[in-house]
Formats: sequence, structure tokens, C-alpha cells
Amino acid sequence: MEALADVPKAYTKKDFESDQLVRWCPGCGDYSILSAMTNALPQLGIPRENFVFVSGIGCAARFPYYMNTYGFHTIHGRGPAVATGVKLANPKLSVWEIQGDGDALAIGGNHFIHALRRNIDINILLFNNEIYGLTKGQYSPTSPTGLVTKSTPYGSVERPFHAAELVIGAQGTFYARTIDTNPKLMTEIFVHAAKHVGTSLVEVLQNCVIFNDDAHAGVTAKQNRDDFQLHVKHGQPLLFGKDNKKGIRLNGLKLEVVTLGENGITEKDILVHDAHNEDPALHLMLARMAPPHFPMALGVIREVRAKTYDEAIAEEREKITENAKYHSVDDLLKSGETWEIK
Amino acid sequence: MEALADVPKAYTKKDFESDQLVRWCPGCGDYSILSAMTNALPQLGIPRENFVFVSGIGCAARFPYYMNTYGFHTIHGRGPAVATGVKLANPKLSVWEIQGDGDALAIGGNHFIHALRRNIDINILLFNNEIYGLTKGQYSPTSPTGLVTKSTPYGSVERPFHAAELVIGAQGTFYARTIDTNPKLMTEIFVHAAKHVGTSLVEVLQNCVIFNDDAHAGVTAKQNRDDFQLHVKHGQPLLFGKDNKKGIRLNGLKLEVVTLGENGITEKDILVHDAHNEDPALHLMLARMAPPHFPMALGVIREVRAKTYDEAIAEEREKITENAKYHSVDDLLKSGETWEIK
Amino acid sequence: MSETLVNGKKSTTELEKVVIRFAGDSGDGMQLTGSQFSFTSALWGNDLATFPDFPAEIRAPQGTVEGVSGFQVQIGKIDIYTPGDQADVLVAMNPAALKSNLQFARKGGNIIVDLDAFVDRNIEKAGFVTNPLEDDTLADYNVVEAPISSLTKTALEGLQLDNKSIMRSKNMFALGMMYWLFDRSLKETEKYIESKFKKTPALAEGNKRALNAGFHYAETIEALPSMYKIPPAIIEKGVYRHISGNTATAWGLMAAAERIGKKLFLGSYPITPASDILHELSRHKNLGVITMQAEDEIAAVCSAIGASYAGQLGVTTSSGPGIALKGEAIGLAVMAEIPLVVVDVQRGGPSTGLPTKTEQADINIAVFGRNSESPAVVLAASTPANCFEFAYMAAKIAMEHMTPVILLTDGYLANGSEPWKFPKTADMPPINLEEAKKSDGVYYPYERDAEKLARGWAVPGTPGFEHRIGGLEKQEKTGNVSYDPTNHEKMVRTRAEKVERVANYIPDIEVQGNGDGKLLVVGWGGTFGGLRTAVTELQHANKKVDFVHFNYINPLPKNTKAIFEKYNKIVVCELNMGQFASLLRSKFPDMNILSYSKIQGQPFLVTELKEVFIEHLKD
Amino acid sequence: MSETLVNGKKSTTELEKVVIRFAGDSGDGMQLTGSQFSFTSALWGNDLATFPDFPAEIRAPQGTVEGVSGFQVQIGKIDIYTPGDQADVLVAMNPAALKSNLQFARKGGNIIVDLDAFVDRNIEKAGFVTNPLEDDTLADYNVVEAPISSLTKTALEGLQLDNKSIMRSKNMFALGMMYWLFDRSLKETEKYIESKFKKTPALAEGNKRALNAGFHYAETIEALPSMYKIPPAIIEKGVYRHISGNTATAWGLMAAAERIGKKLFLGSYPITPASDILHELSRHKNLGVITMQAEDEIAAVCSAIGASYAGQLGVTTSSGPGIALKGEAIGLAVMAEIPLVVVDVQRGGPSTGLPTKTEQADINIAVFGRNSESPAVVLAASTPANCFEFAYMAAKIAMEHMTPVILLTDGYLANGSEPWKFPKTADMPPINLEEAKKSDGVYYPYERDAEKLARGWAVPGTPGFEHRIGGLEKQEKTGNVSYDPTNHEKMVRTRAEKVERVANYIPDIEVQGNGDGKLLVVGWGGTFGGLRTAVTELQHANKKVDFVHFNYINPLPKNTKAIFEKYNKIVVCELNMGQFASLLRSKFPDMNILSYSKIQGQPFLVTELKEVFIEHLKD
Ligand SMILES: Cc1ncc(C[n+]2csc(CCOP(=O)(O)OP(=O)(O)O)c2C)c(N)n1
Ligand SMILES: Cc1ncc(C[n+]2csc(CCOP(=O)(O)OP(=O)(O)O)c2C)c(N)n1
Ligand code: SF4
Ligand code: SF4
Ligand SMILES: [Mg+2]
Ligand SMILES: [Mg+2]
Repeated sequence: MEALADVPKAYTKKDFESDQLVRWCPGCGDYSILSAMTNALPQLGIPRENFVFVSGIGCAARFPYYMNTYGFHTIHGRGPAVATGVKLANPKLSVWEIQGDGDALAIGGNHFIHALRRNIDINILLFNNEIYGLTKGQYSPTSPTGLVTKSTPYGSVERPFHAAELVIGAQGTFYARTIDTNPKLMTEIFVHAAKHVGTSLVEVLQNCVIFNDDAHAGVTAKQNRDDFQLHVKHGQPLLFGKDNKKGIRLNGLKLEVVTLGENGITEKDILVHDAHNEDPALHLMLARMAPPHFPMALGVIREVRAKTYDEAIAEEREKITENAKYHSVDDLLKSGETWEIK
Repeated sequence: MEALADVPKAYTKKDFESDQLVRWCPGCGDYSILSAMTNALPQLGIPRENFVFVSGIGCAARFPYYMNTYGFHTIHGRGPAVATGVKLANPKLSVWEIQGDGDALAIGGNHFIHALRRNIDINILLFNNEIYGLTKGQYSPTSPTGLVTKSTPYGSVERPFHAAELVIGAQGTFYARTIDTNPKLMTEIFVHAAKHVGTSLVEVLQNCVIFNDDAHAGVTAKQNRDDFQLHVKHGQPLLFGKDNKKGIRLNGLKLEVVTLGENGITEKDILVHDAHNEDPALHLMLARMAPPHFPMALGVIREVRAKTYDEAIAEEREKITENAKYHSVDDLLKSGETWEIK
Repeated sequence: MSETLVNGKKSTTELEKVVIRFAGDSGDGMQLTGSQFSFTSALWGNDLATFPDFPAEIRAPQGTVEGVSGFQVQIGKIDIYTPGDQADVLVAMNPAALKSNLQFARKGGNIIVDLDAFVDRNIEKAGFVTNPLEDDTLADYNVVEAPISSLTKTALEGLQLDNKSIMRSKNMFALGMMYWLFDRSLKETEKYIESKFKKTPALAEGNKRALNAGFHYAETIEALPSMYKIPPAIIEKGVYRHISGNTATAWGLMAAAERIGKKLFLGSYPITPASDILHELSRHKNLGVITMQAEDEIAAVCSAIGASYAGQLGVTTSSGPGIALKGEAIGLAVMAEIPLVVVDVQRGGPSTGLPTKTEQADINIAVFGRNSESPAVVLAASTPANCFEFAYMAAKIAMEHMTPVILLTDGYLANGSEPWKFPKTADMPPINLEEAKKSDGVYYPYERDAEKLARGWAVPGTPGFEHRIGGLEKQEKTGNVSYDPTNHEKMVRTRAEKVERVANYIPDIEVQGNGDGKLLVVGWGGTFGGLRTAVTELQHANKKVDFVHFNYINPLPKNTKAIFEKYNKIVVCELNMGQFASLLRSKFPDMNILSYSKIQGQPFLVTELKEVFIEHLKD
Repeated sequence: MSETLVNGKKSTTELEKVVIRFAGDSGDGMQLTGSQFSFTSALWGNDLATFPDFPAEIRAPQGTVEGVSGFQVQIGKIDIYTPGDQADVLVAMNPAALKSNLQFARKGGNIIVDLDAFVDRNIEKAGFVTNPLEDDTLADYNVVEAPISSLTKTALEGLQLDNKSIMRSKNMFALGMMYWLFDRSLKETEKYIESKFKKTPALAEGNKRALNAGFHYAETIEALPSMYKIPPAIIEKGVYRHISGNTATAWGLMAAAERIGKKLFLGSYPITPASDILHELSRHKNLGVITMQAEDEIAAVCSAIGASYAGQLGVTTSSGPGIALKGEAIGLAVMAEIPLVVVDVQRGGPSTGLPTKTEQADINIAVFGRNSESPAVVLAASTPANCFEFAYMAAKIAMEHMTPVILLTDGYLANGSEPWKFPKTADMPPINLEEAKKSDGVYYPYERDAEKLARGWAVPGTPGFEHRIGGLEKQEKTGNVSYDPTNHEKMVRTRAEKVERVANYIPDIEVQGNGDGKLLVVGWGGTFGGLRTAVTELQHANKKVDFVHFNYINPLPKNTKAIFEKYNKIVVCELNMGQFASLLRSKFPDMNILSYSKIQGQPFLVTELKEVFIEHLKD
């Protein structure tokens, strides 16, 4: 994150908007994500030319066209691999990689888990609309069992992935979840993700109005916000509900929802969120919470520091260079066993 | 697992050995795995012709050639996809899929996690030697950071996957760990895996004598067996050590090693293994245990029943067929809007 | 009809054929409007061909050129092979639709616009500087300015419908106008509306009212040309249905599987324009179809290979970028000699390219896109309906010859549709499998039948045939791994020969025409309609030009050389840079093979082809 | 030397060239033995070429034919272009080595065996029915039965070494024998032994003792033919080193990156026989090399594309099955017009095929293996050492022309090695990048230079050049997404033209010979040595045969046609089914292009080529 160092002129949202016509469907959740992003970037103090947005293919993947930064709309599912190459080639860049759920978890699943494992310092945004939008509505690896789509006329028979669990299983160091209906939270989390050193994985629950409308309404709808959203913050108790009267308590190895003031429950009983814990077990449990029995956790659920791939490579190069016996290809050509014909 | 139903003649180990010369390096851990497999299959009561061994490419992947069953040595990393096709095409078959750590977790990572997610009823054996054997010794996604290999002359700078965590993150229903130096345990676990309905993932810690000798010695060496192997069994307390005097206790959200008889610790304090728990958090914690502070858990760590992909497809077909309005392609051709030219 | 359809009073004129194009916003329901018009015309007895032309975005911003969706149909009393070069009637629902579709309208033809949509904001959004209805943009056309939106609103007054629903019915108003213009009955569309909106009677009523209002409006106004009659075509007797290329492909595969008593296993990953095959097959699981939407294209083809290995019919479907990913696995099927059908619905490229546009540029990857010597059979369908036949043949060849078969269709065939006199499956050619046999009590997985060189297909679950196969080179007969040099050469040549011998089992190509050997037009795949029409029209004009069209690309029909030898000049027409021409040149180096190519994501126009052929006839 | 090296008394005979082959168990150290022999001979001044030939298994069971590892070297006082057809001296460390290598021994030549290894168990394991030393298997050879194992044991007595270590030294005994036979000094190998076993003096001592024991044994026994002298070759003056094709490839890429001041980024996934390029580059991170061992081949090429996009030199290396996986991504680089070098170290196929054997069958996939019209530059190296030059050129062309370049090498070049008079990097041609410029203050990512048609390479981090590119079709100049039909055609043709114009920047091909236009032998890639030797030998015998060898496959050198036109008969020789011949036929349809192919996972033999050419000269 060297790029953070030299502070450039103050940017505004407009500076990050490209001149291209935005071609998503009217009402698509992608619009508000885009807006949150152009809100977030000026807060980072990074020169505009150092931003690179990489993506695969899908509705989500059109994102780079709409950002007035460097952008590369690549091929389906391979964004994390391209982004890794970009970052290694120039570690000063702030690299953002945009994926749909199909792009990231279907065809791109392998690159997704390997980026996380290597902990390359890029920011991955997963727009999870639980459907393939661009190809007109087939189920995705995150679609719930039973979903009727173009390719599952009788309902999907598959069990879905849960992004958070896969991230943790792949040794991810940063996982945050947010929703397209909350611009403030999105902006905040994008900024937070940018500052995390390592692979930041932000899952945005995104609405596809055309092919999977209201997929996240159980959490995002107005009437569900209080009861089914829990905004987690490192060091803060896990409280939610109207007036923050409900909370999460650990009972043995199980989480349970309790109400402050009932059965003698006080804030002391409430679990305090520790995003920095190396051990992912509790993060896993928090990430798994879902309606109807639990609220869904939003915010930064896991954030631990580990050496990044780019750091490790830079360190290695330094060490090798220090001890190197040759300093150019010409040296190398002459090295080892040679002989002269006279 | 229909195949289990009709009990055929009693087989012996010999019946499952093919006539091909086994071409692994002398001393390779793969030999004992092969032997454990030919020991296990006769115990299953499945007609020999119903066994199919599928593999990708690698030393491990040569396995099918040595089994006197149906076998398909396919391409690198794609075994789970081929095996899924085999199983769906004929659910009566007992399908075994053999992978090396590179095959499964490098090039084949995507198929690996998707097989687990779908919970297709096949058995995947992961021979984890933490190295690419067949291509002569490059590091793999499971190699520890720092490992010096052909492609990491200065030591690997990458963070490894842990198979168990990835399996859990991918919604796996069965995970067991065993070692090539314990034929009895291997045979037992292979039989157990075969009986699990759903994707069974068995990780075998396997020694590559040539390129990564003693990679698992910290657990498998004679002097480490007592202190660093914990054989877990569903419903049994997590005891280990010489005379089973040590055990695992849950302290808050942390596991700790305790000694029976010390500080008033009795068997009652020891965690009892519940492989059948849907919630994977504790399985994750158990699977993460490793020397020097913990023993490594061997045995079936997770085993939960969920509908399999093949079951779901069969159910769906039945339901659709019941309500079907047409029963042949000819019917279909005539269905919908047609008109006659006379 | 160019000369007859002009501005005039109401009267009825008879036409041979006519091209109609509907264009509007992605949300305007143009695909539906076009289909209804086509269906009604088919019932009336016209021959026809259709071509939907829609944007890559799901729903680009309303009113923009990027969001315009079009549907073209040609109907006629004569045989119709293409949706037509240029529209005699263009219906443009807004300025953007006009802007992007004017290029498809015949000069002198009719343009019907929704006048209400030509407000400043829309005009600007479409990229016009001034109102095209007011400047001389449309000087060469007969323009009908119909206030479609407001009239629809009026017609639907009193129904409990919100404005959005009302505006969604305006396509029916436009359709009503076209029904009057071509003297069609509203009955079938009314039936369709009733069944579609069974659960919302107000919507049903609204759409029907709009349809009728359009019809009556057209009858009333003076601006419309006379009413036209396109009499029924003289079509072979029988029962017909409409079919698109993708549906025909799906059904052809199903027919083959059913015929041989196997399950059809489809492993596929969605991609435009191939996804509809997956969608279609997903609906027929009661007929023994298994569809697996795989995690990616590699898993898709690999699961299909697994299914074939296990004894069913393994199929995978995709388009360019996905096909590029399957090469390694297809090579495995080549080596393991396992039946596999790969359907490639070609689209514009390279890379992601023009996903919703048609192209014919995947011959190279189909024939050559695998490492080393990895021969596969390649077929190409040439009409939406005959996708059925060639999908069936692909499956038949794959199973009979134990080989991967790549079937090329394209976006134009896939989404286009035509009336189809469908066969009985019993009339399709039988499928005869090479049975796995034992020699002296032993099964040799690579023992071959003498004619086809196909190996026997022993299926897991069969006692006594346990065996191992894989992607390493194998010893002849036993199939054991072998690195022996001469065995390798023999096996490479045998695999090539096996594919070559498929030529013994496919029909000869037939020449259309009886020219003097001057010019032979060669086509393949989805350009059949345009080429055939162009050649036929020239032949009617007594031009000496003959035509052959290829459905079998590798191997080529056995009489190809003999036919080519008769011509001084051979011109291969294709929607690419000349890939088939190049292939033919490498096989028949001593012939005069020229290439005419077009790479615009659009089919050939009959007029352009005719010009090219006339030019070639000159020298 | 065939006539001179016969059984006889000690005396010294001078030879022009000789072929030696070492064969033993995978664990016997034959590769090391061969390399030492080669190195010593090079220092002595011989020209030479080597070829290692090892099994796919790491270490198949000891004593089996599958586990045999071989190393062949030809040394000479004349120019040596191949490791030789047949061995004049075969060293066989056990019966299995004899069994599988006898085919490579010249009849009348010498075979040295370790007599101690010819015990019943080994004989049987090797698949012999009776002891080949006792039946007439070896009747046509001069056999030297040396008790190598037991003599080694004796020689090492007294050292504190276990039996395994002792037995591991027996290769040094055999090497010592060869050094005597060819009158070589032990000095270099002794130095090598000392440095290798620096930390285990007992092993160093043991190996040296074995070496000397072999030397003295050979001197003593009567069975050996006379001592031979292969005088130093007349070789260009200068400093030389040994180089294998893979190392040369790695270094050539590094030289190009260093020259232009960029980092070399390698994204690669291990695969035989390409892995050594990854291994080599991993060692030079101090020179600005970044190597990423990717999760798979797709990530490998994609990370390289990302690195190039970000302004470094992106490279990916693989072999057949891996190359098949990269097609989609290479297509992206074609569309995005990004520099990319793809090295394909060809191996036997199809599918997994014969991983450790050589073949030249990836021309098709290199030229055609992508969806749609996706042109790329294709080069092929032709000797181990010139892999350096062509890797450099591949990088230069990729960056100067903003295009993917595929460099074909093969298993034979990759593992083979030869003495190399290495250049100074300053002597390599300069690399001139097309700079990204602005027109009227705006940067247009698809603005091109007029000559090359290369676009400017604007790199993230550069203020004012922010832009977006991708895999969708793009508008000329602006690079914005465009589905416009005529723009598409223009862009397809421009991309093709850009690649064609690379022909303006590459050298003409040169004809070796001065024949009468009767027969032109055409080769490409790794078969250069064999073809050149065969043609030269025929030319020396006054046969009218000429030779051209291609390193530039797509586009072809501009004078290709002019040269071909001079010949009545052109025979293209390649290790495949005639892929280059077919490509040439499609480009030059009116010429008489014949094909000679061999598909055995083995290089051409000079003798077989000579026979073929003589046959062609007859009619
Ligand atoms: C190799 C390849 N396979 C398939 C496709 C077709 N395709 C494009 S986007 C997409 C999935 C889109 O879903 P998602 O990633 O969830 O993005 P969304 O459109 O929902 O934002 C598919 C299957 C393609 N372009 N390339
Ligand atoms: C597409 C493709 N890429 C690469 C290879 C080369 N390759 C063969 S096996 C292998 C990895 C072997 O490691 P692992 O899977 O751990 O198996 P092991 O040999 O250790 O048992 C590789 C990289 C290949 N055969 N095919
Ligand atoms: S299809 Fe769905 S995800 Fe795609 S742009 Fe439209 S609303 Fe958004
Ligand atoms: S290389 Fe390693 S894994 Fe492969 S066979 Fe040899 S010892 Fe076993
Ligand atoms: Mg999506
Ligand atoms: Mg391994």
C-alpha cells in the first residue's frame, strides 16, 4: 500500500466517473455500488492514475468501464489472476477486482480461493445477486436450493456456497459483508477494505431486479432491517434490533439471540466482536448467522494481518539481491563453466 | 449407494489387484495406500464391476491402473468433474476419485470445491505429499511456507491451504484424515468413507520419498505418534498420548491440551467428539490442531448427512415424470403449437 | 415487393414475399411481437424465416441505441430461406430504434414510428441532433407517424392498470396495425394473450384492446399503403411447427439418446447464444435427460466425458470462449476414444467479442484447436430446423465411431426460427453401436472393428469387462500405457484414419444447379439460406452458377474433390476471414479456390452475394 | 566412425565423430554421466549435441524397462547438429537398459555392460527370456562384459560408505572407462565431484576412486577397442558455454526484459518438459525476474497478461495440455492488444500423450487454437542455443507490435544441449516501443502507428492516460465497446494485418544449397540439426537438394513464395502428421508441397532423411 503514501490533490466523486453510458438495467443494485465506490475513492488519498479496476465478465464486471481510472474488463472468472499479475508487476497500484457471484464462485472459483490463500494485496468486490445476470438468469453457486431459473425450471437442486465460509476456508484474511441498499455502509467498507493490507474480500448483497428481484429482501427490506441486520464493528458488542436492544451471546459453542433486560441479560453478556482474532471459528459462526433465527452480520467480520504475497516477493528479492553474485544477464551468461576457443 | 444392496461373492484383496506393473518410486507412500484400498474393497459387498476409479494426472493419479476395477486416468485436476459425470450417468456405481495435492488443490481447486458443495455421492482421496511428485518436485498449494523446491530455490513465499478448512468452507459433509504409515486406519477410513452418503473427502498424509521426504514426520514418525496423533471417533472423548492420558478440553472458544489426573482433570472434562454436528465450527478447530502445541486429529472429523446431488436429481426426475404430459420425443415434437398443411 | 408497396389508398395488393422488422427498447416486447406475427403468418400458410437481433446488455438504459432490440421476419408465398436483406416495413417504437435500424430498411419502404416517443429527450438520447421526423433523414421512405402510445392509453382507459402496464401494451397496438396491413387474423394472438395473462384478466383485456385498436387505427388512417395479401406458400403437406435452432439442437440430441436407449447427459455452462439449449434440455428430465450446469466449461465437458465413459450419451454445449476452454478435455476424449458431442453455437469474436452477434469463425478451433494430433469429427447445421438432424447425426457418429464430434451452429441459426415439418423419430437413421466383445475370454479395450476402426464400448457395471483407460498413449489393442515409438506412430495414424473413415458413412454433397462449370459457390453452416436464395435468383436469371453447401466439415464428403474438379472457379462464402476456404485449399491445393468473407456479426445479404457472384462470372 | 571403431588391440585411431549412449536405471545417474562426458569433450574442443531420454515416471521400479533413463551425445571434430542416429558405443548398466536401448545401437558398434547386473532376476524383470549375453541377441555387436559393480565395490573398499552409496558410484566407473576410450582427461570431472560432495569427503573420494578405477580397468582389459581420438573441431573463436534449450529460453527472455528496462514476469504452471524454464527463472529474481507458480495454466497466462497490462513483460510457459487451456486468455491478449509471450515446449500427444517425448505437433493449436479470428505471431526455435535468440525475438515482437507471440520449442531442444558461443546482450537487436501519445490532449488507447499498426502502451500509474480496455469488440481509435458491424469488420482485418506486417520486421529465409530447383527440403523448429546434417551430407555427395528452415511460422518470411516458386518439388519434414505442410499448402496452393512426417516421439534420423530425399530425387 505504498500508494497511500504520496498524497495527491483532493479528488471529488466526479473525478472518478467515466464518460461511458452506464448500461445496467434501471433499478439494478449495481448503480448504488458504483456510486459508493466513487464516493470512497476520494477518501483514500491515492493518485487517480494508481487505481486499476479489473473484472471478468458479467453485469457486475462492466464496472471498470464506468470508473475514470485504469480498467481492464478481462475474461470470465479470471479477474483475480489478472489482478494478481497487475499487482505483482507494480505493487504501487491500488488494485480492485470486481466479480459477480458466477464469475467469482462458478468459473472463477479456483482463482478466487488462490488469491485469498496467497493474500495478495488487492481488493475483491463480490456482487452477489445469487444469479447469472448477463446471461439472462441462470442459477449461480450462491442461489438457494429450490430457486426457479432459466436452467432450473423445476427449482435448483444444488446446495449453495456461502461466500464467507469459502473465504475463511481459503485462509482469507479479510471478509466484510454489505448491502447495495446502504450506501453509507458500502462506502465505509470500501475504504476499510482499501486500507487492509492483504486480500480484502467484500461481499455486497446486490439486487438483480430483472432475474432475481428481492433475493435479499429478507435482510434488506425496510421492515427487516432492524431485526435482521447486525452491524458488526471490531471491539464493539454484537447488538442489533430497534434501539439496539437485542444481542448475540455465546452459549457453550453456540450463538444465541438474547434481549437486553430480559432474563437478567446485560451488555456484559453480549459477545464483543474481535475481527482480529487469527482463529476463524467464531468468524465462521458469525458469518453463518442468517434469518429467520438470527440477524445477518454486516460489516467487517474478519480482518487479520498476515504477510502478503507481494510483500513476501519483495522481501525475497531484496534478500537475494543482497547476496547476488551477478548483476546483469551478461554476468549470468559468463557465469558457471565456460571455455574459450582461441 | 444402491450398489451396496445386492451382495456378490466374497472377494479377496487379490481380486482387486490389476496385472499392471506398479511404477511408483520404491518407498513411496502410495504403495501402502494402494494396499489399504485393496484391503478395504472386499469389505464393502459391492460387485467388482461396479467400482470405478477416476483420477487426474500425477503420481497419485496413476492409482486406477493398479486396481482391477473400471478405471479412468483423465486429465490434470478434472477428476472430480469426470467422476461427477460417471456417478450421475449411473448412480449404482461406487465411484472413487484419486487426487494428488496439486491435482486437487492447484489446477483442480474449482472442481474440488464444487463437488463438495453439490455433495455428489463419490469418494475423493487426496494424497497429500505437499509437493508435485510427477513433475519432479515443485511446491504445491499445501507446501509449507519456506519449502525449498525446484521452483522455489529460495523457499516458498506462499501461505498453504489446509485441506480440511477448504473442505469445510466448501460445505463438505465428510472429512477424514489418515496417514500412509497406518494401514489399519486407512482401511478403516476407506470403508467408512464408502459408506458415507455424499462426497467423502479423505486426506491421506502421504510421503514422497524423492522430493519431500519426511514432510509428515512431525506426526508420523515413531517417536511422535503418541504425542502428536489423536485418533478421533464419533461419540468418544478426545484422548491421546501414551496410555491415553492426554485429552482436549474446550476452554471458552479455545481448545487446550490437558492431562488426566493433573489439576483435577478427569475424563468428564474432555471434549467428546461429535462428527455429526451440522455446525462446522468445532470441526474446523479440531482439524486445525497441529504440532507442536497440539496433536493432529486423525480419523473422521466431520460426517453429516445432507441430500446428495444424485439423490436430488433422481427425486426431481421422479416428480417431473409423475406429472409429465408427454412421454417420448415424438410426443414432444407434436406438443405446443403446430399446424397442418393439407 | 419493392415496386408494389407504395403509399396509396386502401386496396389489396398481392405480394410474393415481404420483410418486416420490429424495433424498440429492450423492454418494449419486440421479440414477442415478432414471434406472434410470425406464428400467425405460419398458420396462414406462409413460409418464413426469422432473426432476432438484440443487445448484449440485459436492459441498457431506456431510449439509448445500445438498448434497442430488433426482430426481423420474412414471409412469403414462395420458399423463404432467410429473414430478408432489408425491411419493407420497419416498425420503430422510439428514436433510438429508428437510429439503429434505419440501416436495415429498404429505401422506398415503409417506416412506422410511434410519434409520441419522438420527444426531445428521446431524440437526443438516441444521438439525433434534430428530430428525424422533421429533417430529411427519412426523405427516402414512406413514413407513418402513428401516436401509438397515446392511442394505446386511450384504448385502455377505464381498466385498472398502472401506467407501466399500459405502456407495455403498445407493442400490441403496433402488431394490430401490421395485422391489418397484411390482412391477418387477430385470433391466434388473442388466444395467446388470454393464456399468457390467465391470472391477470385486466392485463389480458388491455392487451387485446390495444391489439384491436391498432388494427382499427390502421384501417382508418390514410397514411398507410394498401392492404397486402401474401398468399399461402406451396408447401409440402404435413404437420408443421415453429422451431428455433437451439430448440432443434436440443431435441435432435434427445431423439438420438432415446433411439439408442441411453440417457442424454448434458454438462454445460451458460453462455450466449448457447444457453437456450441448456434451458430447453432442463425441461425434459422426464425423458431421461440429465442436465448439469457445471461450475465452468471444463467441468461441463469433463462431466460429459464421464457420463459417456459410464455408458450414456455425453454432450456439452457452448460458444467460442467456452469452446476455447474445452480443448484439453476434447483431446482426452480423442485419446480415450469416447463418444462426446460438443455443440459450438458460434458468435462474434475474438475473445468475448460480440456475444449476441453471429459469426462462422470457429472452424479453425473445431478442426485444429487441440494440442498435438487430435482429430475430431466436425459437422455444421445450416438451418434452424436442420439443427435437429445434425444434432442427431452428431450423436450417432459419436457413438458409432467412438469419437468426439463437434457440431457447429451459430447465433443466427440458434435464435432464428422457421416452420418445420417435423419427422417421426422412427424415420431417423438407426444407431448401431460397436459392442464390446472378448477375444479368447479377454476384453481388449482398444480392439477395433475392421471397418470403422471403432473400439468396443464396455461400460462400468458390466462384469468381466473391467479395464483402465486414460490420456497417455496406449498400446494398440490392449490399451495399456505405451511409450513405444512405432506403436505411437501407429496409434496416431489409426486415430486419424478412424475419423477419415467417417466419410464412408455420410452422404455425398449435392450440387444445386447445372452450370457450365464456370463458377461454383461453396457455403457451409448457417449461411445456407442467403447463399441458396442468391444462387437460385441468379439461376432463374439464367446465370451459370452452381452451389454446394457443406454440413460435413471433417471429414469432407467423399465426392468433394470430384465435384470441385469440374469448376474453373470456386468461391467459398463465409462469415469469417476465409477459414473454410483455407482448409479446402490445403486439401485440394491444385484448385482455384477463392474466398468471399464478411465479418460484421451479421448474415450475408442476398443482394451483396448476387453482386459478388455476378462479378466473378464476368472474368 | 562406423568403419573404424572395431574390436582390436590398443592403438589410437582418429575419428571425425562418434555417438555415445549411456543407459541405466533412473537411479543410476545416467544424465549426470552423460553431461560430464559432454562437458569434458566440449572443453577438449569437440563440437557436440546431446539428447537426454528419460521415462515419464519418476522412478519406475528398479530393473524394469519402464525405469530406464538414457543420455545420448555425439561429439565430433566437424560441426555437429544432432546427437546422432545410432550409438557407436552403448553403455548399458543393466539388462533393462540393454533391452530398451539396443534399438539405438549401431550394428557393428560397441556395447559395454555391467556384467554383475546380468543376474537371473534382472534378466527376467527386463523381459528377456534367456540371458542376452549368452544367447545370440548381441551377435552383431562387439560386447564388453565389465564387472562394473564388483570392481567399483573393490575400488571403494575401506571408505566408510554404505552399500547404496557405493553402488551409486558405479556410473563413475563407467564414465572412467569412456574417458580412457576417448582419450579424455579426468580432471574436470574430478573437480566437479569435489565441489558436488564438498560436505561429504568420503563420497567425493569414492566417486573419484570409481572414476579412476574405470579408467585403469579400460586401459588394462583386452576386450576394448583401440583408444580413439576425436580431435578438436574447427570452431569459431570465442568464449563458449554449454546451454540447454530451456535455459537458453529463460535467458533470452531475461535479456529482452533487461534490454528494455522492464521486469520479466513469468506466470507458469509446472509441466514436462517446460518446467525447467520456470525453475531457471526462479533463480534470478535479483535480475528483476518475478516468477509466479500459478494455480493452473489459465491463471498463469492471465497473471502474465495482467503484468503486461501493468507495463512489464508478461510471459507464460507450458506444453501441449497446458497450451490447450490458455487459448481463451491468449484471445483476450489478441483483442486487448497486449504484449504476451507464450512458450510452448512441445511434447508427444494428443492429450497427456507421451509427456517426456518430443514432437512438433502444436503448429495447429498455435496458429488456430482460439475462437474466432484471433491472429497471433508464431515463432519456432531450432537449436538448443538459438532458443535464446528466438525467446528474445518473441519478447521484442510482442512488445513492439503489441501482440501475443507464441514461441514453439520442443522436448528435444528443451533438454538437449550444445556448446554455445554466447553473445553480449548489447549485440542483440534493440527493442523500440510504440509510446503512448495523446492526440489533441486525449489518449486514444487504440490509436495506431502507421507502419506496424501497433497501439501505444499506456501503463497504469501514468497520470492522464487512464483508460479502459477489454475483450469486447472495440471502436477503432477510442477503444470503446462497439457492436457496429462495419467497425467490427475493420477491426478484425486490422488485427490480422497487424500480425501480417510483422513480416516486414523479420529476416528473409535463406536457402542452403545451390541445387537445380529439383528438390527443396523444408523444415521448421527443432528438426534443424537432423535435416541440416542430412542435406549437407547429400550435397557433399553431389545430390541436387536444397534446404530452408523456418523459424518464423506466422507470418512467414516475405521471400517464402519467391523461393518456393523455384522448385518443382518441396518436401516438408516434420514430427507430426504434416501440419506445416498443410499450412503452406493453404497459403501457396499452386505449389507441389509434399510432406514427410514421423510421429514416434523421437527426432529424425539422418539416415532415414537421406533415404527419403534420395527417393524424392529419383522421379
Ligand atoms: C468462458 C465464458 N463462459 C461463459 C460466459 C458467459 N457468461 C458471461 S457472464 C456469466 C455469468 C454472469 O453471472 P455473474 O458472474 O453472477 O454476474 P452478474 O451478471 O450476475 O453480475 C456467464 C455465464 C463467458 N462470457 N465466458
Ligand atoms: C494441464 C496440465 N498441466 C500440468 C500438467 C503437469 N503435471 C502433471 S502431474 C502435476 C502435479 C503433480 O502433483 P500432485 O497432483 O500433487 O500429484 P503427485 O505427483 O504429488 O502425486 C503436474 C503439474 C499436466 N499433466 N497437465
Ligand atoms: S440483469 Fe440484473 S444484475 Fe444485470 S444489470 Fe440487469 S438488474 Fe443488474
Ligand atoms: S515422486 Fe514421490 S510421490 Fe511420486 S512416486 Fe516417487 S515417491 Fe511417490
Ligand atoms: Mg450474479
Ligand atoms: Mg503431490
